Amino acid sequence: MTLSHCIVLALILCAIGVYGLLSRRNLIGLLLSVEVMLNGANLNFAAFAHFRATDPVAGAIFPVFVMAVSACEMAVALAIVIALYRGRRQLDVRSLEELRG
Amino acid sequence: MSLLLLPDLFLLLLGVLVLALDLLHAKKPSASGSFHLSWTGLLLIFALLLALPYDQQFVWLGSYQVSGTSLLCKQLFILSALFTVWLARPYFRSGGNKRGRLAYQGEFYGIIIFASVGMFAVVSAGDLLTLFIGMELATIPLYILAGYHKNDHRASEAAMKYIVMGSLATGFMLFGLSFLYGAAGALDFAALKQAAMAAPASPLLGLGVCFIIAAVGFKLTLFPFHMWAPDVYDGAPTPVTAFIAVSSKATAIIFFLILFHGPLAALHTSLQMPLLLLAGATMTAGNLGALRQTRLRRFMGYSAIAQAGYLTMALVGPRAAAWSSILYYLLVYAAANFAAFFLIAIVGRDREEEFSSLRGMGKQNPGLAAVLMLTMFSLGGIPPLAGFLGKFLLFAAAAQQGYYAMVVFAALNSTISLYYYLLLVKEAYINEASEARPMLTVEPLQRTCLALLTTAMILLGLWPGYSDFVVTVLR
Amino acid sequence: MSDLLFYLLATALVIFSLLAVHVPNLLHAAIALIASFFVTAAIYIMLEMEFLALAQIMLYIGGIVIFMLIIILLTTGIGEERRLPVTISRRLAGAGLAALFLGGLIVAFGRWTPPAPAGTNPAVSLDAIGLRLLATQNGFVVAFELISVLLLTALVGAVVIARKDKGETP
Amino acid sequence: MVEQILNHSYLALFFPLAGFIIIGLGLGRESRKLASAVAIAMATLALCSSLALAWAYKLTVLEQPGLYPDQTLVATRTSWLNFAPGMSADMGVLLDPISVMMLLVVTSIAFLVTIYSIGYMRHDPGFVRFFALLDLFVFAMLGLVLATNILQMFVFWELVGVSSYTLIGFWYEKPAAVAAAKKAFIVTRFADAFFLLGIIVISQQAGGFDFSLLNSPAIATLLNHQVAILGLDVNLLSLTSLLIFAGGWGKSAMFPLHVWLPDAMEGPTPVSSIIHSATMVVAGVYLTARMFPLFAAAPGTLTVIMTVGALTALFAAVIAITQKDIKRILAFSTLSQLGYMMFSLGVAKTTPGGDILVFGYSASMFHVFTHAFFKCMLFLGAGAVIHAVHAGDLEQMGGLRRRLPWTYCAMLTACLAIAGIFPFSGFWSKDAILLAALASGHLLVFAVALVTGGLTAFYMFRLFFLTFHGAPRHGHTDPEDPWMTCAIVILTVPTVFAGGLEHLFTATVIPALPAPLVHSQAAWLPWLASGVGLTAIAGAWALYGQGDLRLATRLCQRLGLAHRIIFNKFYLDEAYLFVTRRLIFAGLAQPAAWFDRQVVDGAMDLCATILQAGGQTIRCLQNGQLQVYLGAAIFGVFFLLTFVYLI
Repeated sequence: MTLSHCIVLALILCAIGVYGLLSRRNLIGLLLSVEVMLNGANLNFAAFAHFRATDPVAGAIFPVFVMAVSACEMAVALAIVIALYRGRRQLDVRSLEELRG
Repeated sequence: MSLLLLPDLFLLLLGVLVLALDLLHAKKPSASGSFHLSWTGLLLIFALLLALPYDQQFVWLGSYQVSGTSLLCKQLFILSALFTVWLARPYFRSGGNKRGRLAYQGEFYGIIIFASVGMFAVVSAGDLLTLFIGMELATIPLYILAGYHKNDHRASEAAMKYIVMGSLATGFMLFGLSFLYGAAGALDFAALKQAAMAAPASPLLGLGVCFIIAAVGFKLTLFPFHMWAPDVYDGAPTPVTAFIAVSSKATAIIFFLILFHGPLAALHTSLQMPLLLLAGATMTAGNLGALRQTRLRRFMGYSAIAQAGYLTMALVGPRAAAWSSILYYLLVYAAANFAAFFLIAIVGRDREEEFSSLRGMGKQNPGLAAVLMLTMFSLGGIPPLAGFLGKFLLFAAAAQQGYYAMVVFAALNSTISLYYYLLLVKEAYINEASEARPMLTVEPLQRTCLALLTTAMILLGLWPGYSDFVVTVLR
Repeated sequence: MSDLLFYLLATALVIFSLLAVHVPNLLHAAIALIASFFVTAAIYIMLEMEFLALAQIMLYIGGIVIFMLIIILLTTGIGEERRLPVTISRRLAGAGLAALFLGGLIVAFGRWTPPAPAGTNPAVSLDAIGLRLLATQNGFVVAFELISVLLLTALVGAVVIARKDKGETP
Repeated sequence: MVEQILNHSYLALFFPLAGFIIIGLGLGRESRKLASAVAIAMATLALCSSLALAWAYKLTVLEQPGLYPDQTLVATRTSWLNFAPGMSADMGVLLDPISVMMLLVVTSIAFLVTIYSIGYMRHDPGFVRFFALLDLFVFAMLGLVLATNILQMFVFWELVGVSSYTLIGFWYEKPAAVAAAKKAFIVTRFADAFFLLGIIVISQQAGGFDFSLLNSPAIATLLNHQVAILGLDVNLLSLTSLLIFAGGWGKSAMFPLHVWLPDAMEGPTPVSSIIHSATMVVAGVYLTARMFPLFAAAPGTLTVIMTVGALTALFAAVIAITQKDIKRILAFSTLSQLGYMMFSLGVAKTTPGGDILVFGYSASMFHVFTHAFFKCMLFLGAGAVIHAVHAGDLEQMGGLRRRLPWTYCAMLTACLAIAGIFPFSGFWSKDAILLAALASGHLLVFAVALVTGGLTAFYMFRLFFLTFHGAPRHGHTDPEDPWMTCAIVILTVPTVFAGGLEHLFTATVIPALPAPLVHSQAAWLPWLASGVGLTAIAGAWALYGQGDLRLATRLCQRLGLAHRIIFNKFYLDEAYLFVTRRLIFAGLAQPAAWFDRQVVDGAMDLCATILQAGGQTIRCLQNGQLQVYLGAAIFGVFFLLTFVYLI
C-alpha cells in the first residue's frame, strides 16, 4: 500500500464515475455516478493526508466537508428530479432535449 | 474583529432576515416586504462597502481575509444581486411574465443573498477549503434558482442539466484541490505558494491545475465545458439567467485571478498557452453559436460565452493589468448584460422571448430601442461606450505579454460579434411584420434601472478611472 | 499482510463502484454504492483515519444513500430502468471515453516520482480534528459556518422546488 | 482675444454635440421648424468657431514660426485615462496645418449640407432624427480630426462608424439600407481590429499615445527591429505601421475593403455627400497623413500605401464607366479619388538622391481639400436631380438642362473640376499629385494616375451628358428647391477657386522644404494632363452627348483645343470610339465590374457563409443531449492534461 497506489485507485474511481455519467440513462443513475467520483476524491485527500501532508488534519477534515456539500447537492438534485418527474413521468436523460441548438 | 468584516456579516444577517420575514407573510404570496427588505439591505451594504477603506487588510481566523481588491469584487457582487432583485420583482406578480407567475418570493431573494455570501467567501478565502465551500455556496443555490419555474418543463430540464454538469465540475474541483493539497501538504495559500515556487513543474500541481481549470471552466463557460450554458440560460427564469451570467461568471474569473496571480503565480508562465487556447476556442464557439439564434436568452447565453473568452484571454497579462482590466470589464459587462436582461424581461411580459418579438420597437418604443442599441454597441465594444474600453484593456493585458496574434484573433472575433449584435438592433427597427401588437409596458422600476444602467454604460466609457483605481488598490 | 488487504479492498471497491454505475436496476445499484462506501470506510481505517471512516458510514451511508433510495422508490419504482435499455454501443462509447480519460490521468500522474522517504504521518486523532475545526488560527471555523449556510439554503431550496403547490396546473 | 479663442477651442466640438443632444433628446418628432433652426444655428456656430480657431492658429503659430517649430499646438488637454504613471491618454484639441484644414472643411461642408438637407428631407418622417444624427456624425468627425492622441482618435473613429451606421441605415424600413449600413459598419470594423492592435502595440512600446510621441524619430528607431511572430521574422516597425494603416485601409475603402462604399448609397443623398466629401472616407487618408512620419520611417509601408492607392484609383475608375446609377458612379469616383490621395501619400518618400520628398504629402492634403468641395457639390447636385425626377438611374434622366438650370451650371463646374480642367480647383490638386508621382520616380504610378485622370473625365462627362443632355427620358419633373439650390450655388465658389490656395498648402504643410517644387519643373505636365482630360471629355461627348448640336458647338468653342483635334482629325475620334467601347468598356471595365461584384464581394460573402456554417455546426453539436455535453467536458479535461507535460 503506497501513496501512488491509493491515488491510482482514486483515479480509477473517477473514471468509473465518468463511465457511469456517460452511459447511464436514468437521471438518478447519473447522480449515483457522481457519488462514486466524489468518493474517489475523498480517498485522494485521505491518502495524501496519511502519507505526505505536513498538515494531515486538514486532509482528514476536508472529506467531511465534502460529504456535507455532496449531501446538499444531492438534496437539491433530488428535489429537481422530483419536480422533473412530476412534469414528465419519466427520468430518461435522453428526454431532456427540449433545450437545444 | 474589524469593520472590514461587517459587509459579509450584514449580508448573512440580511439573508436570514429575508427568510424570516417571509415566514410571517407565508399566507400572502405577493407580499412585497421581502422585496423591499432585500433591496434596501443590499443597497445599504453597497454603501457600506463604498465607505470602507481600501488600503487595509484584515485576516480573520487565519482563513478569511478582507483586502481592498476583495472589497471591489464584493461591490460587484452586491450590485449584481441588487439588480437581480429588481429584475425579479415583476416575475412574482401575475401578468408579470408570459411564462407564468413565480412563487416563493422571499425564498428567492434569500437564496440570491446566500449565494452572494458564497461569492464573498470566494474572494475572501485564505485557504482551499474556504474557497471550495464558498464556490459551492455560490453554485448550489443557482441550481435551485434555475428550476424556479417549477411547472415549466424547460426550467426543470435546465436545472437538471445544470446540476449534473455542476456535479461533474464539483468532482473535478475536488480532485484538483486534492492534488494541490498533495503538492502543498496543507490547505492554506501560503503553503501552496511555497510549494509552487519550490517545484513549479511538479506533476501533482499540474494535475491539480488541470482539474481546477476544468471545474471553474464550467462556471466560466469555457469551451468545451460551456455546453450547459445556452440550455440553462434559455430555460431558467430571466432574472436567474442574469444572475448566472453576471455573478457566477464573475466569481469564476475572480477565482482564476486569485489562484493564478496569487498562490500559483509561479506557474503563470506555463499556464499562458493553455489559457489562451481555451480563450480562443471559447470566444469562437460563443460567437459562432450566437450567429444563428432566434431566442433571446439563448442568444445572450452564447454572447456570454464569447465574453468569457475575452475575459480569460486577459488572465495571461501581468498581475496589475489582469486584475484591473478584468474587474473593469466585469463591471461594464454587468451593466450591459443587466440592461439586456431588463429589455428581455420587458419584452417577455406579454410576448415570447424571441427576436421577432422585438419588431416594431423602433416605432412604438423608440426609447427602449435606443437603449437596446446602446446595450448591443456596448457589448460589441464600440466606443465611446464602456464596452470598448473594457475590451481595449483586456486586449492590452494580453498584448503586454506579446500575444499579438491572439489579440488580432480576439479583435476579429469581436467583429463577428458585432454582426449578431447588430442583428438584434436591426430586428428592433424592422417594422411590425403582420399583426398589430400592443405597446410594451415598462414599469417605473424597470425604467429607473434601465436609465441607471445606460448611464453607467456611457459614463464608464467616458471616465474609465475605475481600472486605474483597481491598480492603486492592488498595490 | 496489510498490502494484501489493501489490494483486496481496492479490488472490492472497484467492483462495487462498477456495479453501482453499471447494473440496470437502480435499487441494486444503490446497494452496490452502499457496499462501496463501506469498503472505502475500511480503507480509511487502514489509512488511520478512523474519524473519516465513521463520518463515511454515518454521513454518507446514513444520509445520502438512504435519501437516494427513498427517491428511487418514490419516483421510478423498483426496476424502472429495465424500460430504458442501454445499448451496447452506448456502453462501449462511455467505457472507451472513460478508459481514455483514465489513461490520460494515469500517464500524467506517472510523471510524478514520489520523494524517497515514503514514511507515513502519525494517525490523526479525534482531538486534533475537533481542535482544528474550532481553532482561531489556521482553523476551519469559517468553512464550518459557511457550510451551515449552504445546508440552510439547500434545504430551503429543495423544499421550494420539490413541494407540490396547491392549485398548480401541470 | 486669441488666447480666449484657443482656451475655448473645444467649442468647435461642442456645438455639433449640443445640436445632437438638443435635437435628439430635447425635441419631439413633430418639431420640424425648431429642429432645422437648431441645426442651422449649431452648424453656423461650429463654422464660426472653427474660423475663429483657424484665425487664432494663424496668428499664434504660423506667424511665429520660431515658437512652434513643428507648427503643432495643443489647445486643450484634459486627463482622461491613466494606464500607468506617465502613460495616459488625454482628450484634447490638436491644431496643426492639416487638422485646421480639415476642421474648416468639415464645418463648412456640414454647414452647407445642413442647409441643403432642409430642402431635401422636407417630406421625410424622420426629419428631426436626421438632423440629430447628422450633428452626431459631424461631432464624431471633428473629434477625430482634432484628436491629440491615437486612442482619442480611435474612439472618435469608431463613433464615426456608429453614426455612419445610423445614417446609412437611416431609412430602416428598406432592407437594402439596413444591410448596407451593417456592411459598412462591419467591414470597417474588420479593419479596425488590426488598427486597434496597432494602437496597443505602439502605445506599449512607446509608453504613450500622443501623436507627437509616436511620430518622433526615437520611436521609429525603438521599433525598428525584428521580432518573431507566429514563427515569422518581421520588422516590428513595419508591422505596427501596417496595422495602423489597416484602419485607414478600411475606412477609406481601399481595395479590396471598398465593398461597403458603393452600397452605402442607400442612405439619404446629403449623407452620401458628407460621407464622401469631408468625413468618414477621408478619415483614412487623414490617419495616414497624421501618422506619416512613422510610416515614412518604416521600410515598405509607404510602398504598400502607394500600391493600394494606385490600384484602387485605377480599379474604381474603370468600374465607374459601366455603372448606370448616378450615385454609384459618384461612389466609384470617390473611391478613385481616395486612391489618388493615398498613393500621393505613398510616393512622398525619398528621392533617389536620398532627400525626403514630402511634396506628395502636401499634394494629397491639397487634394483632400479641393475634392471635398467638388465631391460634395456633385452629390448635392445628384441629389437635386434625383429629387427632381424621383429616380437615380441614368436611363431615366436626360434633357434636364432646362428644368434644372442652376444645378446644371453647378454640376458642370464640378465635373470640370474633377476632370482636372484649368482653372478649376481639381486641376491644381491633381496636377500637384501627378507632379509628385513623377518626381518620385515611380513612373508606373504616374502612368496609372494619368490614365485614371482620363477615365475620370470620361465617366464624369458620361454622367453629365446622360443626365442633362439629349432628349428627356422621364415624365414629371419637380422644380428646384431654393434651400438645395442655395447650398449648391455656394459650393461653386470653392469648386472654382480653391485651386488658388495651392501655394498656401505647399508653404504651410511643408515649410521645412527649402524650395517648394513648382510647376516649372515639368512644364509639359499640365498640358499633358489637360490634354488627356479634354480628350476623354471629347470621347464622352462623342459617345453620349450627341443629338444636341447647339450645345455641342458651344462646348466645342469653349474647349478649343479638343475641338480642333476632333474636327480636323476625325479618325482619331473613330479610334477613340474603338478604344473606349471595345477595349475599355467591353474588354476591361465590364470584367473589372464583374470581378468586383463576383470575386471581391463574393469573398466577403464566402467568409459570411463559412461563419454561418460554423454557427450551424455549433448548433448541431448543442443537440440537447446531456451526455454529449458531459463527453465534451471529459474530452476537454483529457486535452488539458497535456498541460502537465508543458510545465
